[in-house]
Amino acid sequence: MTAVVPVAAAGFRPRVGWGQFEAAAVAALYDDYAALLDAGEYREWLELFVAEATYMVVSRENVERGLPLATIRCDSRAMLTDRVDAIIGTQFFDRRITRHMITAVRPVSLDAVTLGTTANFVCVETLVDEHSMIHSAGSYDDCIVAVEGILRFSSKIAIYDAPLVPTSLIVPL
Amino acid sequence: MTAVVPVAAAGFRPRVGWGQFEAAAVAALYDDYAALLDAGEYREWLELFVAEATYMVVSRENVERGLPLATIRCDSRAMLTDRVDAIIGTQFFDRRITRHMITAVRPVSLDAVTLGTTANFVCVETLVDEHSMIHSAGSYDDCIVAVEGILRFSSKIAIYDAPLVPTSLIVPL
Amino acid sequence: MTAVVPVAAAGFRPRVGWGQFEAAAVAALYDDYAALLDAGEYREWLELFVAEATYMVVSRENVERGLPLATIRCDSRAMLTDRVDAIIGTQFFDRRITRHMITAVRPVSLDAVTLGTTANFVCVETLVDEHSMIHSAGSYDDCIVAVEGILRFSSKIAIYDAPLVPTSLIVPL
Amino acid sequence: MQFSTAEVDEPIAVRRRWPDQGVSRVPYWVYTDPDLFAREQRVIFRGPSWNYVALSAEIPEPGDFVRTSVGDVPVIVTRDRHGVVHVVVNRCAHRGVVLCQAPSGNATTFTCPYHQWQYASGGRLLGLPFKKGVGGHGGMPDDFDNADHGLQRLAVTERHGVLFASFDDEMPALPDYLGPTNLGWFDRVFDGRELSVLGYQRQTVPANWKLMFENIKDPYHASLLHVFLVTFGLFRADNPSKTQMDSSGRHSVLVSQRSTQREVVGTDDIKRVQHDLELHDPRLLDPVREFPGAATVVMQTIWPNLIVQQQSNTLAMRQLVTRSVGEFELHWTFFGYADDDEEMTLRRLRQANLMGPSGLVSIDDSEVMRLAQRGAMIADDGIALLEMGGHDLEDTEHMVTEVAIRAFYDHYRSVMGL
Amino acid sequence: MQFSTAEVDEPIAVRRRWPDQGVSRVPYWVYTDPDLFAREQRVIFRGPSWNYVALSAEIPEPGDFVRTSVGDVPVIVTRDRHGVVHVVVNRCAHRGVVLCQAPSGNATTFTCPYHQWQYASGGRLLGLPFKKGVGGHGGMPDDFDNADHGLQRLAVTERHGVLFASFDDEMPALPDYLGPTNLGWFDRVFDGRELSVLGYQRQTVPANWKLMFENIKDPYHASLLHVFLVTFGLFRADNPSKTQMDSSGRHSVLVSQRSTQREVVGTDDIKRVQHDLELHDPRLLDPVREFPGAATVVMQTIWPNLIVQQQSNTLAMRQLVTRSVGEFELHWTFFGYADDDEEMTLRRLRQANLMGPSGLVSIDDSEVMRLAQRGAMIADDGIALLEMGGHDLEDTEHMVTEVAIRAFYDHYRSVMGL
Amino acid sequence: MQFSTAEVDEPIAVRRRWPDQGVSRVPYWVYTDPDLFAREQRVIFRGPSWNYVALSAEIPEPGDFVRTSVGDVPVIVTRDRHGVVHVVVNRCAHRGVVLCQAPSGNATTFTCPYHQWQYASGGRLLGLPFKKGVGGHGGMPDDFDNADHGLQRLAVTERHGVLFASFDDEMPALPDYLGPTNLGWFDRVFDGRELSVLGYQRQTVPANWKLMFENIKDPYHASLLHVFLVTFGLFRADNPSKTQMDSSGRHSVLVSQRSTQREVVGTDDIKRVQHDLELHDPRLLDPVREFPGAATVVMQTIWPNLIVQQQSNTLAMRQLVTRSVGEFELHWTFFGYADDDEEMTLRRLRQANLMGPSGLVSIDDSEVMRLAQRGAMIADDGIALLEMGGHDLEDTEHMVTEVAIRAFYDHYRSVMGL
Ligand code: FES
Ligand code: FES
Ligand code: FES
Ligand SMILES: [Fe+3]
Ligand SMILES: [Fe+3]
Ligand SMILES: [Fe+3]
Repeated sequence: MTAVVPVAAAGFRPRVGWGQFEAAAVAALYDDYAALLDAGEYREWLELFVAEATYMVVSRENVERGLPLATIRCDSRAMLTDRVDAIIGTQFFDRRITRHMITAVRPVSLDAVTLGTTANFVCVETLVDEHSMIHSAGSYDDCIVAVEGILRFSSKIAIYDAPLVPTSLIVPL
Repeated sequence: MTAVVPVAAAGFRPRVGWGQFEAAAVAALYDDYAALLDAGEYREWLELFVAEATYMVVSRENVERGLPLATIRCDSRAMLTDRVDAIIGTQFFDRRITRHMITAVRPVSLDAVTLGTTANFVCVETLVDEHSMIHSAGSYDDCIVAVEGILRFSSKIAIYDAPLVPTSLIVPL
Repeated sequence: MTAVVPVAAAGFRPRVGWGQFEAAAVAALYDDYAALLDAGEYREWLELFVAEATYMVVSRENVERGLPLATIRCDSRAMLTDRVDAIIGTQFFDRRITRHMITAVRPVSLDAVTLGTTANFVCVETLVDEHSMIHSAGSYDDCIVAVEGILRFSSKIAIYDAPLVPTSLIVPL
Repeated sequence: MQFSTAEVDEPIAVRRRWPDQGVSRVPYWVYTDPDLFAREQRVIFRGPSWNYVALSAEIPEPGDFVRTSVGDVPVIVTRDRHGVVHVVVNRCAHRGVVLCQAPSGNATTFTCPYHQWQYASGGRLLGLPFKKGVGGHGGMPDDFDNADHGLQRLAVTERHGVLFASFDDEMPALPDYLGPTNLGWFDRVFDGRELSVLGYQRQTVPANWKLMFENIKDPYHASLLHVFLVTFGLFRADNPSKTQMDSSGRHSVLVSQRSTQREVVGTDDIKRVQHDLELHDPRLLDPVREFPGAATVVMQTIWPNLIVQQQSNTLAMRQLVTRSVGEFELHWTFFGYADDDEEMTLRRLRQANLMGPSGLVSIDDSEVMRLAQRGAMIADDGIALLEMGGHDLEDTEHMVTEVAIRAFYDHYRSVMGL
Repeated sequence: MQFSTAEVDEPIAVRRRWPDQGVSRVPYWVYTDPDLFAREQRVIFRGPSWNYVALSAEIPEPGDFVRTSVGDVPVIVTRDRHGVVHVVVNRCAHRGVVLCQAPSGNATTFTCPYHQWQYASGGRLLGLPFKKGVGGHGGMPDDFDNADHGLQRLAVTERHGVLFASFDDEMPALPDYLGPTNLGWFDRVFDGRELSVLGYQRQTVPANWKLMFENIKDPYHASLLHVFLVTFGLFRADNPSKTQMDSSGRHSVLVSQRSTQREVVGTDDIKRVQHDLELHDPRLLDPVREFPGAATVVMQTIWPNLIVQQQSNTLAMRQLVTRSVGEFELHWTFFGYADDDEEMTLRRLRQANLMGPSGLVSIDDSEVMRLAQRGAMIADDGIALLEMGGHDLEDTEHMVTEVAIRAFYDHYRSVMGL
Repeated sequence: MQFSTAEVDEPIAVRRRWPDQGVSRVPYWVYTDPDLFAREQRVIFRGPSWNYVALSAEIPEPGDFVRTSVGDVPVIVTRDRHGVVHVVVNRCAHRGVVLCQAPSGNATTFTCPYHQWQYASGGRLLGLPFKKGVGGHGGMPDDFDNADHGLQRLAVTERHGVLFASFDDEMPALPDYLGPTNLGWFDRVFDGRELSVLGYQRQTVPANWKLMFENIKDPYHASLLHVFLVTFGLFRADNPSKTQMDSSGRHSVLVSQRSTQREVVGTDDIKRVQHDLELHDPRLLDPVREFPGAATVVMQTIWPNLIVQQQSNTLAMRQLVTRSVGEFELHWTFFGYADDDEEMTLRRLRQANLMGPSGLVSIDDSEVMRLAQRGAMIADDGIALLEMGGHDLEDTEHMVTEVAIRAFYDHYRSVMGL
């Protein structure tokens, strides 16, 4: 059964080798991830996860205090699909245009199946009639697997640094 | 004759292969692009374009509404040179120091001659006596060709997300 | 004896080849650099420098005016260690969480021993009870050497663009 | 220093005049006038009110503390070595430094960084360096008495694990403050069982704090704005429901009951409903009944800074922290019961997807509050309309009313002298 | 609600006293006093003035709409199913939510997200959910009349495809408002031909809105600040030119004529000119004559929020949107004529490089406005000098004058009671 | 225009009343009231005071200039072709544009970008384009006299390479302004030797400017807050030391002497000291004695905007630039002497690690100022306590006192009429 507490390592995780994974392919996965979210292509973005994938957005505060609550908690790609359905179909909000700047993608764990990676993100958001501004900054703590040679996320945790979210967190991090 | 409407694809463009282009060389082109603009070396920056290159800076609003107006429209490198001459020689403005953060460079079209790429940018600007702040964020929609083995832009469209430009857009995006 | 004036080139430095250095290894060095600082692992971060390394943080203003003063000046890794000791042990300040976004890493000088590189950085900072905001932006002017096959900084100069630092510059750039 | 809770001089009621129609109208300047906001801080948040500050479960052990705010005053909620809870203003009595920065921790003394003045959990000044000088030089005057220079203390009360504080020492007991009806609903969730804190969500909302209360006291919007709720049958305007206030009108509770089916009945509220939408992972919403009675949604607002949320199995304290006339912080403390099994905990954690800055319900609310504030800021001579359900202030047995908002402003006007 | 256009209470003229020298002086507090700014909103933008809102060509079809602002009031410009244009305040009559967020679109009804109140293109309240309650419960009082609760409407007038709106229902017709001279210049560009919108450019300028009008009404600066213009012969102080106001001084037009050559004549204005500079791609500037008469530059300012720009073949409406006493938005709507061929369209698009946030002319102006605001903010007892061309308010046949600015402030003082 | 240095109308003393205990108390509204801040600009920074503006060594050659500020007024410090130093307000006399943007440079004339008005180093208006019109048209009125329209000039004085300016032309000579004691300490560092500028560090601090003076005038905090200083023996509460004011109390100097050893004596100040800490690179701190006398730390505050810092061998001018009631800029100009050898220069550059935005001493100060401002902003009825060392205003021979802060506020009250 799903772990109650996000398995996020709050601290630093040392680099390992890329093993059977190609660094360029991992970089491409993150690039597509950002490009899809920033183009608002949320359904296609879902395809970057395996069916069993878990996806969480959680504040650094909860991670560091060992509290299980996430801000977005999807225990399966199906649950993540439900959220995408909601963003597209049921929620009311003014349009947000995002730019996910993802840097420092690093391999931090490796086994026969899974590559663990961390990365930094800064999400810049543009609202109707306003200037572009920083929405959030933080780090990723992810797991990547190869499905018929194509890399997919089997788990993703986005940990945002500032406990206070400016208004809302609508577009996934 | 030049197209009236910028040929920018507002939406997402799926990834293709790098073909005869080296990913590292493309990355280097973008890195030099940022480094030259951020050092204020606008004349050298011109060298990153082929003579026939078109360069446009356009608001996402105009692109999405199918309107032909660009904020900067150069239908040739010569016209871009005229703008650089103006920035250096005729315009009055306080110095802007920029940092172009370019990420998620992705190949999106490929033929025998040209590689189409998209990327994200966030431009951070520093004005006299002020803190560094975000000037703009958006995406690139570019075409790259090889000239005697060296990569150059044959077309570049910078699409900025926020319709409202803070004061002015002086340093090219 | 140590140079009085930081040997920072204020202007643009053209690209050279990577020579005996692997581009990917250099990228990894910068990625680890950001990841360690942003995780607050300052002691481990020290390991990215050789013992003789000099580390300086200096305002673009002083560099351009040819003034020798740095904001942080460490003429050896030992002196940098003293600063880390102070950050950890003696200084009073509210916690800062940083995200160092490092892009456009470019080789700009090369000899048998040393690779010179430049890069852009934007440092996003999160303070207690506040939103994430830009702390500083600027460029690096670095020297990298290989120690038993592992890349390390033999010299690093972080040049920040805005003369005015917002409150304090505590976490190294 | 002590905050005065005295009336302030500027004669606001003169400068600002409430519309003649009374509380079925709200002038937009209540959301935009900085002087009014300053007055609210004095007469409401630092006045005779019980402000929610924390759950006892957040500071279970002696020495545990959490930082929070009462209105815009930062305070520390501490449990001393004897287990007694104190609430003190987080400002040094010497020269005003905000002394505690940790969001939470364990400490039985608090030391100011500037000159190392040291305070006990209850705010008492334990000591200060060089009080007697150094080598016979300097030091504090002989008449200096530590007892005069502690951190300002607030009155504290606790009920079933929920902690409230007040700048007023003459406050009535919490049950009297809440009144019988609202006390009953309060005790429904806080029935004396030990609570367990699941975590926090925090957000800033660019709107006046009163718009948050309006939103929660407004059952009228729920079936119209929250398509997700209606789509999945969690809320409908024709569900059995009621609105109950206390005698002053400052507190209220909205109670509703999930419908057992999703067929379309001929109500207006379903225009935007996605009839074809089904959950791909039903675990996102698999509510189980856990409280006596049929109610499945109970939203209680407790003057002046708390919303107690029970939506299906997601339980949260929503604490309002005012930042300025045009912005407030919303701090969500999600909790369960110490005796929840892991399945129930997981259920609560998954249903938390409905609430907070990414909540599939609350995203809608944050957005309309933002847009209502922008509307209020357009000009200061506009007026909002509160006539749904009539003009009265009585409890109702339905959801088609703005009565709880009217009651709120009825109390607000009397407190603010408007 | 309706905005009152009544005079406001605070006696600004008392607190603030205009310099004795009259309109050849401007006190810096007109750019920095927030109370004055609030008053400007009431008596100017929400007062008896025709505010530019849109081009008819932006909303050609029934149901088309665009969002814009009048002063700092957000409005929607709509074309109803019958083709009639309306301008309504973008604020829900229920509880003030800014209801339309799309910059433009096509809709014949507008629904507020909060409680789904639905309005017609003209602002009429078409309906609201649960008006009669649900299952006999709740609903609006019997005396509730939709007719009393529409979106606020503005008066609208159109001339040759240009739309203006006013909060004042007693406005004179546009021709009378503009006066014969300025009407003539207006009709020169808007001659009845169908317009085609080329696109938008928008920017925020950290300066008081009046500095924008000063800049455009100031021919004195053009040949001194705009090196690009002079370098390429588009403007010279010794070009044939004139400045013409209406009788009130609130509107004005600057007319000039490109010189046929670039030789240096002995004027002062060429210090910074780059004599050696040649265009690498002459297509950037290949103006063709398209209007009767010799004028090549016509800059018309229409009180209180519009600049009509004709510089060579680049045509644009520059709409001022005030944000605060120290910041305004400039919205550029570039247009041509429906019968332009592609070559002319391309010409206009290329010449657009001169204007907007990246304009080779307007970059200079934005920068000096920013620096003038910083100068004004230094302290509030400074005074600007407007003596170029003398002290009078008469039309001139040359460019060496600040008369149009003096005339502007002459009108401003009378309207503001300063 | 000229700034009036006249008293302002609003009767602050009426609206704001100082606590009855006098200067052993400071009400928090002195840090938060924007009206008070505006008044400070007029009566203090633009009033009868000598404001530090630059070191002569920054502008050694004819034509050299630097930009800086006096209070929140931007000024240019220039050296004319004859070598005479002038300080002029950086605002064009025409229409207020801030005309010089370069932080420093060499120019004997300054031209405004807007209309090319040209000024001499001393502010005299040299000329303006089209003064006589063009082709007989326009131009300035006959009575226009350049002499009436220069840049505003400030009075200037220099002592031993340090430049001060004043908006008041009646200022006493600097020695009289400083008084004998403080003049002596000033001349200790500025002994007539030629200075050499090492560079700048600049930071914004989110605190009221007076908190910076309190901090520097407060020896009490040094041994308690600055663990780094104490750990490495640079400062101890039991070091020989003294505090000396001038007769008005506005200036003061703190003098202290490094201890020769690090053993723990029984003082309170070492709680947080890291006894085991040793420098890995002792070059970070290898002070050498360079001034007569035993003093190793001399911190002098000169009303209203300067701190002269001598900590071991790091010398700096700390200039305060006010930005708003809640924020100031701190500009550090590090310097040495022209006859320093490279080893001494390197020593100063290394010891600079102690100061500035990354200073191992000053980081602590910036942080407590930030937190003190947050404390002051909590509410405006709090009061700070200044009783360390008693209630008097006399010089002391020790560090356990807040007397210099009391003296500062004694002067402040008289100047501000509080
Ligand atoms: S301010 Fe807290 S101890 Fe001095
Ligand atoms: S606020 Fe618009 S419908 Fe209620
Ligand atoms: S404003 Fe300076 S010359 Fe006109
Ligand atoms: Fe809701
Ligand atoms: Fe202009
Ligand atoms: Fe200090």
